[in-house]
Amino acid sequence: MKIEIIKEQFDPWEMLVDYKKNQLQNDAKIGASSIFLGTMRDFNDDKDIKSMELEHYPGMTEKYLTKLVDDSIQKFKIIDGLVIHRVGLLKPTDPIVLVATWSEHRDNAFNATREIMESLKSEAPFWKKESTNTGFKWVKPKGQSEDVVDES
Amino acid sequence: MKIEIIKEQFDPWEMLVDYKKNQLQNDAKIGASSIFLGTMRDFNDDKDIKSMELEHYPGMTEKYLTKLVDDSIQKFKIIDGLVIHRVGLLKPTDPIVLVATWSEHRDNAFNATREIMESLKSEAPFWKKESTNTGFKWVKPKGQSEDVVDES
Amino acid sequence: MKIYVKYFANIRDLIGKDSERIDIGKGMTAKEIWNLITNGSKMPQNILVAVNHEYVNIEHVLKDGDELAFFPPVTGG
Amino acid sequence: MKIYVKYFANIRDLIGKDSERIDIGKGMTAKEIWNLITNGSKMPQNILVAVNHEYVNIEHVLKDGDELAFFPPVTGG
Repeated sequence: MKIEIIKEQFDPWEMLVDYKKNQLQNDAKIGASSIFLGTMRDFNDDKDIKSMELEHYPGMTEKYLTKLVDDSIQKFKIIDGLVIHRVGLLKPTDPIVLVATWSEHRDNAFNATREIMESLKSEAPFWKKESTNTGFKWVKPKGQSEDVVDES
Repeated sequence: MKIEIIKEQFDPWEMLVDYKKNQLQNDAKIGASSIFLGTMRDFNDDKDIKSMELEHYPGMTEKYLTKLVDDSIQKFKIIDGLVIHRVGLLKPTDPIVLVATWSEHRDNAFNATREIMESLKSEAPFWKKESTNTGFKWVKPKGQSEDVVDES
Repeated sequence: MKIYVKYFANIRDLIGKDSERIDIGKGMTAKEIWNLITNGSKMPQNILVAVNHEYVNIEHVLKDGDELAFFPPVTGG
Repeated sequence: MKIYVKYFANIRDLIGKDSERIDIGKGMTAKEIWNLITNGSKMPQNILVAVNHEYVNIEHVLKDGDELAFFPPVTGG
């Protein structure tokens, strides 16, 4: 298993090849690899995005992702899993997140990669701030209304 | 879009990088890439597999896969899709099939790659013949009973 | 009327050749052609039939010059 | 009793700093600490709270030496 929060631009395929070659055991037991790559788009909600700042909560983010992949290995009976997530200043087309899982049969890897991505999107402590022509703006999750509303 | 039936061992990551670099348009519109890689295991139904012969129906296989990816582009509103499938003599750990789809949002690419794999497994004309210690044997689909039963 | 017939995987092993050109009567179905080729031997369960690279059912009627194929359930991927 | 408090993203902008060490009374909840820090200003909707790197709800009671964090809904991936 590998979890990495990375400050510099990364090459997802190089990292996959490197991990598979140097760390992944039981190669000939693997029948299925399911990989998801999230990359930065140059638009969002019809605005042009120039760049993006990605922040995380050092310590908590790594802990959350480690538990997430650990739980997936148990739940989906996958052989191994990997998550690489970028932080810092990003430009369009930059890789943001790489998730890979390996299993004997395809159903397990497909389901594990999907659930890791869904959990990561909804719970892993990362925050995006986009830079557009009109300035900086914190990204809101999909379907979320404006903040600063009293809930007390 | 790219469909390729390939007779020699292939490097899936090299082919992905090459396709993305040279043929994939609208890079900065892509937010999600969903990739599946099927590789040859050294066991199946508790038997040790030495090697495997993969046969296809030249002409029909390519036509089937082209329509499958074309239909997925429409149905899932993905930006592009690619399928590479190996034929010939394979050894354990060899890549068998690479499926990649690209889309703006993750749901589309996840669903498209999954459906392409499921359709490919159930309908694309490929056949596997395994070589074990006890000789050659045509692989049966999962849950399939013995053949040569009268259905007339 | 002539058609071209192809066999794959264990169906090829069963028939003993990978393809042949045969003469058929007008209006013959894929199933009738199977019986003609095999002298009426049992059709393997779940056999798949394609004409001109498209799946068809065993009652499909062949036309002159068609390419007919018989093969077992697929196992790629 | 002392705890360490961290703020992220737009919550950091709102508070005007990224972290601080504060004195709290025994038995105080995360929500009471928010009120203490902000002089009773409204808690942003959907605010998330973590103690020692685990999610907790706003009624969670803090202990001496805890690391408390306030942040908005996450947007990674």
